[in-house]
Amino acid sequence: MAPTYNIAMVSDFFFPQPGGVESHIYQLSSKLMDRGHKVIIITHAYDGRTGVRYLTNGLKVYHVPFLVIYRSTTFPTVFSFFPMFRNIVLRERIDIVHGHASLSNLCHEAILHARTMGLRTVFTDHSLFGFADAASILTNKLLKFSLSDVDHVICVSHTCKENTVLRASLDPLMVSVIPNAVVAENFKPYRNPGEIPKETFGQDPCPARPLGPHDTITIVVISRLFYNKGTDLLTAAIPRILENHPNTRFIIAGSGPKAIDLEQMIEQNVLQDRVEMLGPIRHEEVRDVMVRGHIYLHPSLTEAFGTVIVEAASCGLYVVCTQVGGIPEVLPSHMTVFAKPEEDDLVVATGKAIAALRANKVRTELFHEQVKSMYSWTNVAIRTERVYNGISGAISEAEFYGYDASDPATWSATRGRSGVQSFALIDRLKRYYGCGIWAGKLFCMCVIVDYLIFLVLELWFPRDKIDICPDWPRKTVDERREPGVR
Amino acid sequence: MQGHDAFMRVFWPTDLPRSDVRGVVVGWRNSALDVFVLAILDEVEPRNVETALQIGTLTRNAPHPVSRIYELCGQSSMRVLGLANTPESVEVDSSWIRVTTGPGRRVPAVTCARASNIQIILFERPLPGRMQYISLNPIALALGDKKGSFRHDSPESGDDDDEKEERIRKEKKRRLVEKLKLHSVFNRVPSAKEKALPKIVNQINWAWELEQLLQKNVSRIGTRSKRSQSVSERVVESATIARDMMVLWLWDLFTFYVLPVIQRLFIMALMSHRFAAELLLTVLEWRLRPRYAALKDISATAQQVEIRLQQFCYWPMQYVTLRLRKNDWGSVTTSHPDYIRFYNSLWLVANDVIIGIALGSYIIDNSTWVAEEISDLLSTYTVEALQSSISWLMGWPAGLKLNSELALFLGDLFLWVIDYWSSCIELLRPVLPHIIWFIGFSSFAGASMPIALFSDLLSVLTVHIYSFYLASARIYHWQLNILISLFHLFRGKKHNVLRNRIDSCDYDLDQLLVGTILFTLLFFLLPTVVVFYLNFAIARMAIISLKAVFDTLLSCLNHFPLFAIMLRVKDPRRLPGGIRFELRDTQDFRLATNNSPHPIPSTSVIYLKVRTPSLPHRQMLTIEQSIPLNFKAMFHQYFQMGNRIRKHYLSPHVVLCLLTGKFVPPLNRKNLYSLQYSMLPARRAGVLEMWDAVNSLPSPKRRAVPIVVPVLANGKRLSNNGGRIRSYG
Amino acid sequence: MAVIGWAKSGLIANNLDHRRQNAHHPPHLYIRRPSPTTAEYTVTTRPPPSLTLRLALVSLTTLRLVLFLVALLLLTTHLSLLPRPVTQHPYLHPLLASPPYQALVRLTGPPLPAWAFAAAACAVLYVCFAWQLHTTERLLVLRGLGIQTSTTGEGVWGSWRPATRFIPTEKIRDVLINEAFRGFEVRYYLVVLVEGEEEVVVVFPRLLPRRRIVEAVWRGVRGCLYEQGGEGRGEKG
Amino acid sequence: MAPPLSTLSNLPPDQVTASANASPHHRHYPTLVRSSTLPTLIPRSHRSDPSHLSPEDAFVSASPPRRPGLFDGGNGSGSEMGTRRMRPKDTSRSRSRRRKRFQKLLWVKQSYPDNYTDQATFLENLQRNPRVQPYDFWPLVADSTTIVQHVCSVIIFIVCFVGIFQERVSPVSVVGWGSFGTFLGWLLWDWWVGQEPQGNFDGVPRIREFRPPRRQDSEAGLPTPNPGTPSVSNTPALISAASSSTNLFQEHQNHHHQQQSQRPPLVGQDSSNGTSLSIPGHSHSRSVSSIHSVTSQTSGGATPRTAFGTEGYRDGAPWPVPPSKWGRTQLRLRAFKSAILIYFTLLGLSPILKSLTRSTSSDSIWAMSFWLLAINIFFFDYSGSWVGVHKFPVASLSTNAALMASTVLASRLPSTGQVFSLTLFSIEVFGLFPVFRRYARHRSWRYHVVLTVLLVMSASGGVGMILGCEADQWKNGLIGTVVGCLISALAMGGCSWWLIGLQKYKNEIYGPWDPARPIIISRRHWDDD
Repeated sequence: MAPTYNIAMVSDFFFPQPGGVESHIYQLSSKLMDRGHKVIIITHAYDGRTGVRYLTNGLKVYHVPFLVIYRSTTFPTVFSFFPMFRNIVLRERIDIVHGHASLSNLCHEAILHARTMGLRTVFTDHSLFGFADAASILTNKLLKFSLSDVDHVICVSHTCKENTVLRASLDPLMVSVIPNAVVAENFKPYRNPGEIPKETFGQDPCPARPLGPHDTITIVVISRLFYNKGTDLLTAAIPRILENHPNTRFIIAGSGPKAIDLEQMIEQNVLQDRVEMLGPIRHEEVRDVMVRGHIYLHPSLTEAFGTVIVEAASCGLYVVCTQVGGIPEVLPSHMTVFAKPEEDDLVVATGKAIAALRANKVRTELFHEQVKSMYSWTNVAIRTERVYNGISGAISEAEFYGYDASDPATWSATRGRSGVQSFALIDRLKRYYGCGIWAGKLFCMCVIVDYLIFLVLELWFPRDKIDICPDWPRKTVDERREPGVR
Repeated sequence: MQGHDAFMRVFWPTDLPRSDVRGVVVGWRNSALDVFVLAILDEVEPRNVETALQIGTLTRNAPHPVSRIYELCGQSSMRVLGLANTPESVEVDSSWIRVTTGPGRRVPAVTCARASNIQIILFERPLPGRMQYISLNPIALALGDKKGSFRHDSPESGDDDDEKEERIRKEKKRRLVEKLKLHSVFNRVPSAKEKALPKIVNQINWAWELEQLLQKNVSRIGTRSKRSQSVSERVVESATIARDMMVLWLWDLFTFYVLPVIQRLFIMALMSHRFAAELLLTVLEWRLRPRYAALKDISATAQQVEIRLQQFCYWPMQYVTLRLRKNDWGSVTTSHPDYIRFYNSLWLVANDVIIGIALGSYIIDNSTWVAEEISDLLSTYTVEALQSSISWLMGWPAGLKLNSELALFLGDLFLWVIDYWSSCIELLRPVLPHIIWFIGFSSFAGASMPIALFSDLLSVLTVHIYSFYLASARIYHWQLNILISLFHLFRGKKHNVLRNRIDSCDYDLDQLLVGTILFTLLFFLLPTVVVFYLNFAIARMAIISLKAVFDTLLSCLNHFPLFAIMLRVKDPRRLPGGIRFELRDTQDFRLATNNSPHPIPSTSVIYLKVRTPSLPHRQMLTIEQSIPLNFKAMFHQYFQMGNRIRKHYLSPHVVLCLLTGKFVPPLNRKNLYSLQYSMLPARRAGVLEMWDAVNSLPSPKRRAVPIVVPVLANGKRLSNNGGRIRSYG
Repeated sequence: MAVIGWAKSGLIANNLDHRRQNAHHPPHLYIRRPSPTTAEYTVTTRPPPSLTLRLALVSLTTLRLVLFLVALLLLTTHLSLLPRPVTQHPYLHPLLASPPYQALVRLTGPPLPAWAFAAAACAVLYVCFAWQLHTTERLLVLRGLGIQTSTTGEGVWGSWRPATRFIPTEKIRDVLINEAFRGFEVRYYLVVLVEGEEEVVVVFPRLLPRRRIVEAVWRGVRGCLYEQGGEGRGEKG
Repeated sequence: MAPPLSTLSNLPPDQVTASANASPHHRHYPTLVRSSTLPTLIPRSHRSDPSHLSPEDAFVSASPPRRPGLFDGGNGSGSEMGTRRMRPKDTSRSRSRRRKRFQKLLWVKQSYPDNYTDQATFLENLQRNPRVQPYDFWPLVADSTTIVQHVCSVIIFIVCFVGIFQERVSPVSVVGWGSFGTFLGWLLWDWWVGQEPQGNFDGVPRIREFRPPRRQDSEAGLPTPNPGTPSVSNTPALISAASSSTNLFQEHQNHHHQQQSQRPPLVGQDSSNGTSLSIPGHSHSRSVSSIHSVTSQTSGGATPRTAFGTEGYRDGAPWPVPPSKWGRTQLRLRAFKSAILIYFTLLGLSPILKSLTRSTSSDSIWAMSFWLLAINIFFFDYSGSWVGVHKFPVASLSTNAALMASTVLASRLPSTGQVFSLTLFSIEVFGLFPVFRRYARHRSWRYHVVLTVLLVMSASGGVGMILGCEADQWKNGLIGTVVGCLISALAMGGCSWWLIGLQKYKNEIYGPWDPARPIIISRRHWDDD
């Protein structure tokens, strides 16, 4: 039977804060637990969420008390997380540490400490970064630091993979592409008339299919209204779209600093009756909003994966999106109309989409099944499990990396080779040393200090003083639950 | 019920007279195997006792209605629980207990046919005559009826924000607790034994009185050998009865003719006083608008007067309730806290007046000297010190780079005002001795009065500092704002009011020029204003802290839990702070079961500790009693007030106000004094209610007999019983 | 062990007092159980009685006694409380006249003010009198009555009179084991959820014993507290 | 293999930021990538297309400086990895999935393992240095003249202050000459404005200005109506000049002001857009704060400005184009009004100013004014954009700093008259003169050069006089003039050479992950947050 692991998902971003990374972690963990692994989640303390929690499916969450500085990322102290992390890892008998989200300091620290403690580490990158401005340069340095000694990296799209490979100068072979997924059951299209639509969202909840030539076409936009979500494009494009196409209307959900611009736009050219702004909505309401529309407009400027367009397609919406980042890889061409991130092109693309819908050329009612067949979390979990097997040597390197490790000697010190990736301090130092002329030495110093701290901790809080906590009953893969607890 | 739990619980009073004669154990049977022993009636037949309990012979001529006992103890009747010191040969009902006790043994040996294991809970009976009692949760010294009342009737003021955030925190906590409720692993129905605890507490409180009653009436049941009284005894008895009659007759005369008159007069005086109080209170509480501050919020004296008046209005009501207590069983413990509160406030006022007389006489005797001192203090600290500091600021102090012109201007301005003020003080100086004399005289109404007057005097005599503080704060604040906006202009930005953020904006050339020059100007003038502002702010802070000291003093005088502390010293059992148990070491039941051939019921003896220092026992010596009502609970409100003051004055908000020159509001009197009101009800009783209450007071005529006689009788009977038992022993 | 619910961690994390757990001796668990309906769990840092321990205790007590007396004597002499006949007493006099004592007197003499010395002496007296060596925490379970926790702290301020808290049974919502962050580690501890109270009651708050002890106590409490001795009852339904 | 790694893995931040300002619009057009602009130092990888990066680049780029010892191993890996990278295909082939070729899509069920790296498609649309213009020497020099002008005017101001402070020069003469010059300048300006043909009253300068962004727009496939052909001629010079200036300027910038790094990762920005940076927009919510322009030159908050500009000339000026007569009288009136206002304000304030900093020690004042003037020089808006006469293109921060410096300096002067005159003079120098300079440069190149030469000479002469003793100040002045001219010439040439030399270190990686820069035409306003 397949080996099962004790996995610790580490990230700054987790519930109660909503977001893509959060739901990714949650879904992945629960699916992994279904496959018989033990998963815990380590994140920082949110307001009103401190200490140790169990989610209802037995997922254990450690909300580590930490200082939060900006948009719920903790303060980057390189070592301060180590004692607590070690305690948790030991008492939970973790053997794989899986960090998420390259903006989360908690995750980077955890990866560093985990390597120091001799654990396997995986990192999942959810976001794209340019090489242009100083902020992303700092981020890239940090990323390179923590990824210099990681066992494997998972990216959510090929673009994301290229980006990560370049940023952290990794070996492409140790970067896997495992996309996000959606819970297709939560995003069913509006089909059965028996369903009572939520009246909270406006007047006509049920879009009529097939469309007549003069039916109103509703265009839905759901995104946080930030600059890099392309809200400026949206603000510029909406009036032109509306004036080109008489009976169309917009539904915009989400909030952010750019909301004021949108409102000003609505007021400037009087569009209150054709643009409906719902403000912030919860994630479980997203579907109810989506099924009211025919077209989903996604004007984002950068996007690693773009889960929301998959959700929209799963709801049976025809997707108009900008051709940036990983978006072109996500959906087949018959579900989407691509536009360049320019106002004119966006308007043109939307026009095309509307025309196609009016001509009933798009079989949107088939989208749901197709999307369900494309993306499922179980599939993601299986592929992630393969990565775990690979790094922990359960499957041979030849199978995992597609080559036979001819002589481990040459590879022992190079970047991520599973099985033979040695935890010896000197090899790790070699890996870190190459991160740059000055950065390399700095990183080496950090690693050495980390190792010393590790030794001190071993003396100070000896392992036998730490209580091993009992496991939640593991599910066997054939879904037969053991009764009771212990 | 009997089937599954075979464990029995026996509550046993430790101070039950121990004799080894055969007896019948009488008490409450809370549930089948949960018995509460009240008394052991010696030398009686169980079935007689049973019948007597049924027909109520044993509770004959009780001083108060018997039904009350049953309703409070939650049982329909007392039962025979078992036999004491009876040989095994006598067969008894299976649910009865066999007790073997005696003078020698501390802990009675209890066995029961139905119980496999027995819990004996020994307890010490509180004496109701001395108002001792036990309760599950500590006695509340403060009046509990107004948690929220002070929030909403206090006018919204500057320091409501910390109140608000406190409330928010509470709210969060409450929600967390709600979530906690959601988590219930399984909700089990408490068994009869577990639900019985409050009843049992009552029964313990009643134990003493009931035992007295039973023992008094035990003679009515045919005891075995009732020997007749000797002649001498009969003579003595008749004599005592005759004397009692005499006393009674005189007492009746007195109550019938003299007392009503006195009562009438007293009530009249009371009511008139009440009217006056009502008038004054309305004056004190009158506010121009509901938002505005009333007189009592402004001046400490008014506050003090109001508190006193409130107390005066409240006392009769309290007294009435306490009087009503008299015609009920002594074991009804509901009114004990009222009693303590009532006498506490009386004591406090008395104390206050005593100290006040001393203080007042002192002040009056050398009022001139005090006046001198005060005027000196005034001139030195509120005039000269200020002048010197200002003149110090006028020539560049401490190497600060002040602008001399501005400093001169400001300094001259303030100095001029101070001179004017000092002339006013001079005007006031001759009047001062009279004021002092008046203050001293007022202190015959209690030492708190002069203190309040002093604090008011302080705030009146330092009004100039207050105004200086206001003025300089205004200037400073205004300049700071201008500087900030000009700095935005300097950076070529402006504060966008619509979006509440900093936008970039392009100014015209002339705007830029003027703005920049003004910016430079104000920037270089800032330090001068700052030092002046700081000077006055510090003075203001000093005065505020002084007033805070006065207020603390006042609240000490008004709310010191004097009576409680004295009770604590005198008789700790009157201040119950909860109960605690203590496991007496008996043999471990496993050993007991395996080494004894026939399984005796494994017994565990538990002492229910109600703050008794006695219970003479070696193991007990190691365990001292926990403080009945610990001092922390007594002074809880002081800690509360301290927290409030600290949170208001040492909060970052205040520091921010100081730095940005906003006005620092003094602590709202209502909040500060809520401590002192905690002795008073949220709303005082109206005049009519009081009238009804006072008249509803029962005339002591008929009551007098049962009050006086039975106590005597009880006492005698008690000694008799004891003696008799011993004679049999 | 499944008795860890949703909302409690927040409460506990605030609740746990972060006083230093005395590490010099790991806490033991003693169980007194005279009848199946009553049990007392004692967790103490006092090591199991042995000869050496007894000797150490005896010597310590004598040392304390000596210190106490010396401080008392010094105090009395400095404040000259002793009446003359007492000082001239044949037993006491040689001691008072003995050179070491005189040296002590001179040492604590005039250079340091009288009040300071008095304060120091009082402090010494108090310490000698009230110093606690061990922390002992008890949990008394009475079926049908309730649970009573009691704590005897170590050190000077840990009052040697146990602070007790009695919780009647029908007030007890649940007894369970919880985890929380404490300093740099995650600890298990036993809590009693009390009906209608904000704070949960932490059992053994000072020396939070290890999971082994806590679990034993938890099972014992469950078995002893409720009538149908519920071993399996506490598990998450 | 070594260099690409060095360029890839450790770029100094300033170079990347410097290279980062490039307009996005070439992204979809790899043909436009000028491989010629690739620094020669970067060797071609074995790929034919230099702008593509092979997986080896990504991988090996990390190794050499990291382990000089194992470098050979890493190097061997480079070759050996090509074979290895084929292996997954072999294995898959053995699993007989050969017919399905790898697609770079997520929704298809790939027949390859997740960590398979396809050589054909991996990093296929990565580009290096897509948009780098080579700078040529003379335009750079020509453009550095603006800076020289400004520095010289600052020096002149300082000279005047020193003169007044040491009572060598009478303040009245200084302010008199200054005002006279200003008046002349104003007359000239007025005349020019009158001369300006009605048609391109707004248009011509705009067309010149917005030539570069519009070209890019058109390349970016954006419909550009009404291409202003007439002015194409002198565009490149202007662009390169402006760009070089901004770039040279960034060389200063990056050392001094790190607020660039605080900028959010917005779109990069081609330096030629810098020319359009400082156009003030309409009266509402548009900014000309030069701190913005500078930082946004690197972090490129300015694209919309271009967009705005194009829009500005496309659908007519948002503000009403004033007919010349009326506009000119109105302008005159405004000029008079502000002049009067400023005059009397100064008159009123100068007594207070006189005693303002008496208590402050002199050296702190000197230091303060030095820093303020430095701020003025560094934050000055050198991009000689032209908005039309109706608007003074003032850069708030630098102007304010200069004015504050002058106020502080003036407050050291003993008499009110001196204070007043110095402040007034500073206003003329820092407030009005830059406008005149800019306009002159915009008018014709000759005026510009003449003005530069004059300024340099007078500044250096003044410095010479001040430094020298009273007696033979004219000789000192002469010497100073000569030396100053030499120094300035050397500086201009040297800096230009330096900048051109720096160009070859420029290396910008560009790929689909970079946030796209939205091209928004009908933007009402722009605010970057």
